[in-house]
Amino acid sequence: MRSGELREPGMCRGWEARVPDTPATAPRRFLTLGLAAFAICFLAGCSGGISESVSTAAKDSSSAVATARLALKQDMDGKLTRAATATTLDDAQKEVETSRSTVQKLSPATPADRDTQRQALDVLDRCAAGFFTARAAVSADDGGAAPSTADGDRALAAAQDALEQLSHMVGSR
Amino acid sequence: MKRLLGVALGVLTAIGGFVDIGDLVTNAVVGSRFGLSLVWVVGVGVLGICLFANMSGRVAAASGRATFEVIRERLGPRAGLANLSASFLINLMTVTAEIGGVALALQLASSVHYLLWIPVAAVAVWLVIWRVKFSIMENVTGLLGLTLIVFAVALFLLKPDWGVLAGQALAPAVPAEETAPTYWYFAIALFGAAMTPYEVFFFSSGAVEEGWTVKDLVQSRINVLVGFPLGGLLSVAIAGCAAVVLLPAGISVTSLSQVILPVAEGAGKLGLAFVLVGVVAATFGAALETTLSSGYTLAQFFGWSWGKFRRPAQAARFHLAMIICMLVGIGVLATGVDPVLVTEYSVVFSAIALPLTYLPILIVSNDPQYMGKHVNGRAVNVLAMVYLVIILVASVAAIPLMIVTGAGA
Amino acid sequence: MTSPGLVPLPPVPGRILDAQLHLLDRQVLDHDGVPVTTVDDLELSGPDIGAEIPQGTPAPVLDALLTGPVLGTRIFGGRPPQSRLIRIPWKDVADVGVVVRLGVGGEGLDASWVERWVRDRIIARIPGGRHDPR
Amino acid sequence: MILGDLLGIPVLDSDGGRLGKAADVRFVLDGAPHQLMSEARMLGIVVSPHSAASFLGYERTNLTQPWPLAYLLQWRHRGSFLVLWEDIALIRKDAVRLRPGFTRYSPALEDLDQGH
Repeated sequence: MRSGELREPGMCRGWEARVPDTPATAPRRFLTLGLAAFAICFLAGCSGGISESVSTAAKDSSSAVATARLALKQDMDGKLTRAATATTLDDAQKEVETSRSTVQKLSPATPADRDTQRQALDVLDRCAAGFFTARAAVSADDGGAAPSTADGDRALAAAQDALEQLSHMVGSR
Repeated sequence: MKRLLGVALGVLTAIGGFVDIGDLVTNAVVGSRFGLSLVWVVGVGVLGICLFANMSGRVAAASGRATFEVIRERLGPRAGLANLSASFLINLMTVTAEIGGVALALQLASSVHYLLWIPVAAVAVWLVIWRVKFSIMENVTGLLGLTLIVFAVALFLLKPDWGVLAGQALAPAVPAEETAPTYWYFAIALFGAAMTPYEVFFFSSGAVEEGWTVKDLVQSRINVLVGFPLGGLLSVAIAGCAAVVLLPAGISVTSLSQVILPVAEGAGKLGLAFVLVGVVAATFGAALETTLSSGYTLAQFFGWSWGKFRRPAQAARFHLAMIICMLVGIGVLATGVDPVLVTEYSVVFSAIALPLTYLPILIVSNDPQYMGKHVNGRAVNVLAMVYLVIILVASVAAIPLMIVTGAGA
Repeated sequence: MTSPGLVPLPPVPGRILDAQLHLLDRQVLDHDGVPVTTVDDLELSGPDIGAEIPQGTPAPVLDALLTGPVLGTRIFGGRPPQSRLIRIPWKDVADVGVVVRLGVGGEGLDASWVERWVRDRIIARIPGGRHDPR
Repeated sequence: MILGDLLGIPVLDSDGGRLGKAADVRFVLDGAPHQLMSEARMLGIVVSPHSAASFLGYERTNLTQPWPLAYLLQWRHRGSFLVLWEDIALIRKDAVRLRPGFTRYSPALEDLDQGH
């Protein structure tokens, strides 16, 4: 997700703002430095293939899913309040969504890349589904038709396995 | 006896006030990705902030001049303005991060979305700045911030393999999943988190607020030399908790909720309660300090009347500037930008801007015109020059490393 | 740090002040110790720019400390019109040390009009604006 | 005249040869006594051949700490000298011209500081 943010050219503007380090530099130097920073940002945004982006997304998502599972386990052990569990799940879910939208925005050139993207989206959808179950379990009162926390944990465990396979697949290419 | 109490209070608030959102987030991120292999940087940073705070406190006590008055006098208006712009923008970034941090912590306690907490947090910060006496503000937030000791308690309760932790700390190495540039990028971030310039603006202006004279120097030295290293230990405990719980689980920290999970793991709901109080107090205290610092820097550069010891009407532009800064901070947060991300950038930019404030203070603390007989001793100067080199290297290396590593991604 | 080849300055009867070193950018406090502004520039009684100075012309003296828009032009270049200069007459200066102290109150000075405006229009109107925090 | 007009502009000898830049203006408090402080009379201009910027105030004092920073900053102002008002022929917008046969005085402050 952080890598996604960096590709916004806007992030690079900060680098111009800090140049006043060297007060004596002429305005033209500032401009050159700024342009160079922009160019590098731009290049950084363009470089990196599909599999690299997918593997970053898989890594970020798997960290998020692991967080959610840890929170659910603590919740079941009575170590975490509902409010904290819910917030942690929301944060983790947001991270997965960010990864998903990064992958979705990729424009694959080859059929193999298109395939990778589709598989990644599948897996990330499963993560999202897992989060949905977990979140429902946490926000529901006890009883009723809502899924239990353990259900949520199982769904997330399955998502975690899928993510691992995805990382393997992308890594082996 | 009363004097002893004063010293104890000073030390305790220095510990509790040491940690802010930058330390919380950066230490947890580093712990979750690098274990304790970067803990040496905390040591370097703490020694540096002791040195720097000691010098700027001494300048303030001996000459009655706070940091930014000195910067303007020594650098002249042009370089001074460049310095002001950089320092002020980074400070504003830190204000934003701290207010966001308060809101995030309140969300963890209540599950009400943090965006709804932001106006509440900002108004509370403003009310304290508007009404509350300086010393009360400092002592209350500092003492409540002490509840962050729960990170150390949780670390013990987690019963980690101390040998492994010590091994990581004493024989630092780049973990297999991370690259050397990332390692050094986070080294700089950690350094910037420990040595944020606002701490120095605040420390020296606070000395003027509280009317320090050279007689108070001993007390201030104890506060700094005992309080900051103990605060640094808190930072290490935060990193340690993340290293024990999050690193093995494959979690790399990107949100505040992940920072507190290890405490819940080790110390349960009670620990959670403590850590939430601590995080709110620490970020709230830091929000006060950074907001005041933004007022201090502007007022001192332009020569306005400033200080919380005056009625707001007697320091009108100072108070107006702070109100505007807070509104800007709220505006930035209202765009939905992730406060944790703002924090991660703010600590690195702090490291980049550090020479701008460090150098003038180093020079003035050697100038008998300001200092009388309280100029730096030889040992302090040797150490200060070593740190000048470290600070310059970190400042110069930060941007290239940020580009190469994609900001540590 | 006297370099060889330079004539040592003969003793002068009064205290020496170097503009950059001792005056410019210093904080100005009024007689109660309240900050008023900074010394953004200085005004001299002469000489006229571009006019030959005849031998034996008495040296110019410091007329006033300047503040206000002159800071902007000192940083970015240019020159504010004479009417926009905000002056603190040198005769109001009581002492020059690490700060410049005035012998008069800051309240009536031109240099503090922005402060007064912000106070009267904004800060004093917010409840508690005149509350003493101590 | 305001001081900002004078600081940083080139200083020339009577033939138009460049000597350096006006780094500072020195005053002496020996004029007519006012109620509070005496009148400040312009004594002369400090000319620096290398750098016009008064940077951190090292150029006219014997400060030697912190080593080696102090030396570095003093070195930037090597060769500075003081010319008295009596030796100034003309102050233009873009330059100061000195009279023929002007004297280079030492700019050091230490020996003459009769301050408080």
